Amino acid sequence: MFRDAWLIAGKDLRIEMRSRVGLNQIVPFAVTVLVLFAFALDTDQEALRTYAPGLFWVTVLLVSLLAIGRSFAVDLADGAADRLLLSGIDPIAVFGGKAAAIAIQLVVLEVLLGAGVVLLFDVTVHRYGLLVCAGLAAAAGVATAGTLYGALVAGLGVRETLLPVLLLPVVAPVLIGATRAFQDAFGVAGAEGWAWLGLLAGFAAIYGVFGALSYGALLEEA
Amino acid sequence: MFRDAWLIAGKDLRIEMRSRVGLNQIVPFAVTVLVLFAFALDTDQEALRTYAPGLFWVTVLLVSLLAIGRSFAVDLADGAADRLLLSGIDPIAVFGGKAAAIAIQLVVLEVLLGAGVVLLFDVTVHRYGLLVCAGLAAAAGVATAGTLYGALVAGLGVRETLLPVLLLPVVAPVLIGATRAFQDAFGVAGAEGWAWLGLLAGFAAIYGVFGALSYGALLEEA
Amino acid sequence: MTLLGRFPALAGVDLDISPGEIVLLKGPNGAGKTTLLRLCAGLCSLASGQGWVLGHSLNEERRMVRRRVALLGHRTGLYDDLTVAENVGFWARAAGASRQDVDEALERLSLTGRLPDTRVGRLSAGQRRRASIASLVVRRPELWLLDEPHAGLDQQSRDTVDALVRGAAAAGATVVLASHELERIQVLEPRVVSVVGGMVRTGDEPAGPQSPNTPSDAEDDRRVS
Amino acid sequence: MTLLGRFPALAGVDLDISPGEIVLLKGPNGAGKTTLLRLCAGLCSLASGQGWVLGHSLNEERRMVRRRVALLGHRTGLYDDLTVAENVGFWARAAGASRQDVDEALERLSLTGRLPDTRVGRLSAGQRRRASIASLVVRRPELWLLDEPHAGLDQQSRDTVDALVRGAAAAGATVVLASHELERIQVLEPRVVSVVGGMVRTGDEPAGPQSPNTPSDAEDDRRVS
Amino acid sequence: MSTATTSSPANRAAVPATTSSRATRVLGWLTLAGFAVLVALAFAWVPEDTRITEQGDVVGQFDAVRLMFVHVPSAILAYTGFGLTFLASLAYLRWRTDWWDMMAHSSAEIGVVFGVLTLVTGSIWGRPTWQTWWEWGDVRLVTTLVMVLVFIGYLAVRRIPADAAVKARRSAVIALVGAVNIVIVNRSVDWWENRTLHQQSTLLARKIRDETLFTLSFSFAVGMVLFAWLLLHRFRTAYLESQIEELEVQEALAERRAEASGADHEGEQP
Ligand code: HEM
Ligand SMILES: Nc1ncnc2c1ncn2[C@@H]1O[C@H](COP(=O)(O)OP(=O)(O)OP(=O)(O)O)[C@@H](O)[C@H]1O
Ligand SMILES: Nc1ncnc2c1ncn2[C@@H]1O[C@H](COP(=O)(O)OP(=O)(O)OP(=O)(O)O)[C@@H](O)[C@H]1O
Ligand SMILES: [Mg+2]
Ligand SMILES: [Mg+2]
Repeated sequence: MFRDAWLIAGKDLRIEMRSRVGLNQIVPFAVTVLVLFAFALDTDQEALRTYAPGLFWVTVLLVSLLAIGRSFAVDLADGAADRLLLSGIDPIAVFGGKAAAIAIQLVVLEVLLGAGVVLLFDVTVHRYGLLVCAGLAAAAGVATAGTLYGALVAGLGVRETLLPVLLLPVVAPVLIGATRAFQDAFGVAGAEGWAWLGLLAGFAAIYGVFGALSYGALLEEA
Repeated sequence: MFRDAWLIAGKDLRIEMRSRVGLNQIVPFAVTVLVLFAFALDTDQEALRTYAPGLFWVTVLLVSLLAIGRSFAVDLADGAADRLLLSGIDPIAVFGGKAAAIAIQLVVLEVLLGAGVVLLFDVTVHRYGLLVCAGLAAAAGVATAGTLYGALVAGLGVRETLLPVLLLPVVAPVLIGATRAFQDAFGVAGAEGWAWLGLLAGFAAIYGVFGALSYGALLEEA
Repeated sequence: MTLLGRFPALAGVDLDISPGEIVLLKGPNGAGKTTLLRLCAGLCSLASGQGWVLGHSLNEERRMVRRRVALLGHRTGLYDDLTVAENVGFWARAAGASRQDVDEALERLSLTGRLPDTRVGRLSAGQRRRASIASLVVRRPELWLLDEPHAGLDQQSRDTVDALVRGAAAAGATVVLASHELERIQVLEPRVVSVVGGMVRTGDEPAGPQSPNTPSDAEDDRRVS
Repeated sequence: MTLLGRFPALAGVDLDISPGEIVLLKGPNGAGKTTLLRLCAGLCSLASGQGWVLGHSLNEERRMVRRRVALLGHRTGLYDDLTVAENVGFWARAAGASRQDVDEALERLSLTGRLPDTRVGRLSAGQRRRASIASLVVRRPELWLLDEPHAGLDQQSRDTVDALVRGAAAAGATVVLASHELERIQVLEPRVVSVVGGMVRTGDEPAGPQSPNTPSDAEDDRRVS
Repeated sequence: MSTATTSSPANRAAVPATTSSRATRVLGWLTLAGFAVLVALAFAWVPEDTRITEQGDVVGQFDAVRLMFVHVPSAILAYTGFGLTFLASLAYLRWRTDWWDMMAHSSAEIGVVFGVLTLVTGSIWGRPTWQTWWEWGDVRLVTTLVMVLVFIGYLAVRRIPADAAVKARRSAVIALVGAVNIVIVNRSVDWWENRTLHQQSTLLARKIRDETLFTLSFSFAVGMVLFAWLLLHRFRTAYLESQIEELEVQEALAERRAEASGADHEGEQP
């Protein structure tokens, strides 16, 4: 099963790399969004530093919507989704593979965007351990919930707005938790970072288990 | 030529309506994004009111990316783009039609999102005229620049990320101008709203003319 | 009876196919051939009635059916951004086939030279379809469901497909194919089944006077091999 | 000679077609038939050499060419979310055709009953292709470029297409079609042109011993009607 | 209502032309009567909320407190609707019958209506008492909004034209996830005590006057009757819709069969 999950994840990642989205587009995209926020917040340096964690995570969430959408679009483009059903691969492996591929993309994005935030918004990192753990846990949470909801809307013939509508309210706890953890790590507010990290980890675990279990029922098309 | 432009716009709008995105999804989407921002800014009521104009326009820009992407995706999905080339419709009409359809969608979004901002972020409108004019001019600017850049990246086989990377820096002036105009209209900062409105109108005019003129050269594929 | 978005694609099907048979589904556009094949693959659900494929119920054990069939549909099931070899390799590994099977399949569909390393998105229509067939060959299924297998293929590949079908049938697998190229298919000497308006008429009475056996919903059931 | 992503799809073409002719392009998968048709429609550019279609240069006046041809490609050029009637109507209005032309075209390709009001995304493969043909018929072009026009069509629609081709040729239009169904096409008595490996060999010497006239790149130029 | 599960042709004659029946008429009148009594109680019997502070100032919510009798039952009915959706979705995933699917859909719709009513009455109430329509820092408010949004998303999925079985299954999974929000909303005031202006559970703490408590309980009862009345109607509408669909399918099926026999007479080409 792990072999199958890895097969799926490898396929998704390879397609992503082929389409050259990677470094030469995601990074400028993320940076552009940050700059937009800077404009939107009226380039008030103090405000930017205070809100850096929140803006960082909003950006990550918005990019994750793209990644999730793409992950399912490539399967649907020319009937590969049907073949996956026919391949006999355990749905749990499909779920795990797709979630892993999305999580890896998100982690890469977080690293690059994080560097951007540190440089552009002039924040300093106080707690590296917390930062790294929160980043990983949040990526896992968004990826698992996102894979579940991506599959929910895949192939319904509806547009890109439905995924945000369904997913964003659900991952709101991740946004809050990760923002608080980062505030603590950046030292901009005295939040209890490690407690919020617990929330993030719990979220990822719950969605991981629930997604894996319900994925079969979801995929059992028509 | 107006007939042709209207034909294209009508087709694009009809496809959008068919996909049932409309009220079912745009409204919850807009509210969801606002909620997200509220979380990201740490639920600080005062900050939200101050930054409402900026957040509003960042959201509009991000949604416009979706709308632009879709506008070209439906043409590329099964070779309709080639047929448009072969149809002999004047490229200026194609440009005008696509831009009009996108602008109309943006205006609908602005109205709904604006209502959400007023209700949820508790802002009060001081200058309705400015608000309406700025909203229209900004929609026109984003739609014209967006159509131009959408055509630039269409069919390049690259993913959804290239459009943001190219377009967002270009429409940054719209973001700034519209934000300032709204700040004035909301009375949160004493910006010279009408001057910024001039910028917005100028931007729309320039991109409208430039887009219409260069569209033919862009489309003359291969 | 299968409902696709409220439209009954199949109205009454009563069909029994034994192992090793080659069955041709023929009928006008929109008759329901593709839907019937997808149904047999476990990709559609029955709105009423019952069906069995390879001994499994289509109502309850679709997952068992799915892993034992191979379906060549109108769409190719390939990833545009991966090369031919990567695509076939992916589906081979998903089916537990070996690297050697992949090479064999590519060879068999004459996907040689620079083709294995070409991205599928850059293939010509016929090459793409051949790549799709290659990615099915590696599965060694017990039931082949081929939807217009010759469409877009050149003369040589058509012969390859014919050989493939004959070989599969000889090895005991069942082949059900839908096609409009009736002249072409004749060389396979299939049993002909007409599909019209979502109803199946078995070819036992070929083009002769009709028997009035419009099966009612309650009865419609089907069994394959 | 056309370059597609650094791959020279056409290596040497020397072909002259007169008005009212029916020309069949045949050749193996990947030979370059589709590319040649797209070239004639003004959708690809020549990397070297020259070409004229309907009296317009392919190097300079592609826009003039485009509006006078109709190309049926592998892809249907239809919008999934619009109905058949809306799609055909859209392309008809884009080409300046009347509502009556639309009805006629739909009738001609037997897109009747509930089909005109069905979304294209819900059609069967052959119905979809028929809708695509209908949306071309309304254009009344001077040059028809048909890429595998029979693929996926049922017997009746095949005859319709044949009638269409014959009618167009009789009315003085030129028809160039690519196909692998050689038996089927024979009834149209086309002039046969072989395309192999991006090179065109005119069918004046049919299947006989080959003349060694592989045209050099420098010379390749082509003229259609 | 249990006969609604079967859709065989024999039952079709029994399909009612309306969604009302004796039961719903009784419920409807009960609701109206109850509502009239509630209004009377709320305005005539329950005193306005005033307290006199040690300094002698008169504080309190005055008449605004009467909003409680709409606000609180609305919230409870929203919970009821979403909770029922959760149960019906579970049942659907277990038994896969249309009945449970329609039940989930109907109750979710009613839940959203009352959820929105909660938000609206809460905001109106907040204006005089908290001097703001909305407060982002308040977890109860925000979690309520998120809960309602999740179920609005649920309804958006239900509105998509797609295969009925696929849609039913997918929305069931959404409902399972969404129902977690009920617990979060309910517990939010206790989990984040310091982050809310909103009332904590006052009912159980018995901190309110008897008149108020009685009227509030009465409003719950009226609300429940109203809920049952709405649910019956909505469910029957769903059922009738499914019957129309079924009829359309039968019609299409007949057409399809005619197509088949029609083609036979013409005789197919070889
Ligand atoms: C938009 C604003 C508001 C929202 C979204 C809201 C939401 C809710 C919800 C969901 C409940 C049910 C809680 C539960 O029992 O689990 C509730 C109960 C209640 N609300 Fe509000 N509310 C709002 C504003 C207000 C205001 C302004 C007041 C009065 C000052 C108020 C007073 C109460 C009271 C007294 C209860 C009953 C508490 C209990 O016993 O549980 N609410 N509200
Ligand atoms: N997704 C769908 N939703 C609704 N109806 C559909 C859908 N797909 C197909 N249909 C309808 O079902 C019927 C059968 O379609 P099917 O694809 O099985 O036909 P077919 O026999 O394969 O035709 P062809 O020879 O053209 O491939 C058609 O009338 C078609 O319109
Ligand atoms: N977008 C592309 N980029 C690069 N190469 C391409 C592209 N499209 C086609 N080719 C190559 O050009 C050659 C000619 O392709 P073309 O589609 O013209 O062949 P064809 O004769 O129509 O084949 P078929 O019978 O399979 O339709 C093929 O070798 C193909 O791999
Ligand atoms: Mg078919
Ligand atoms: Mg081709």
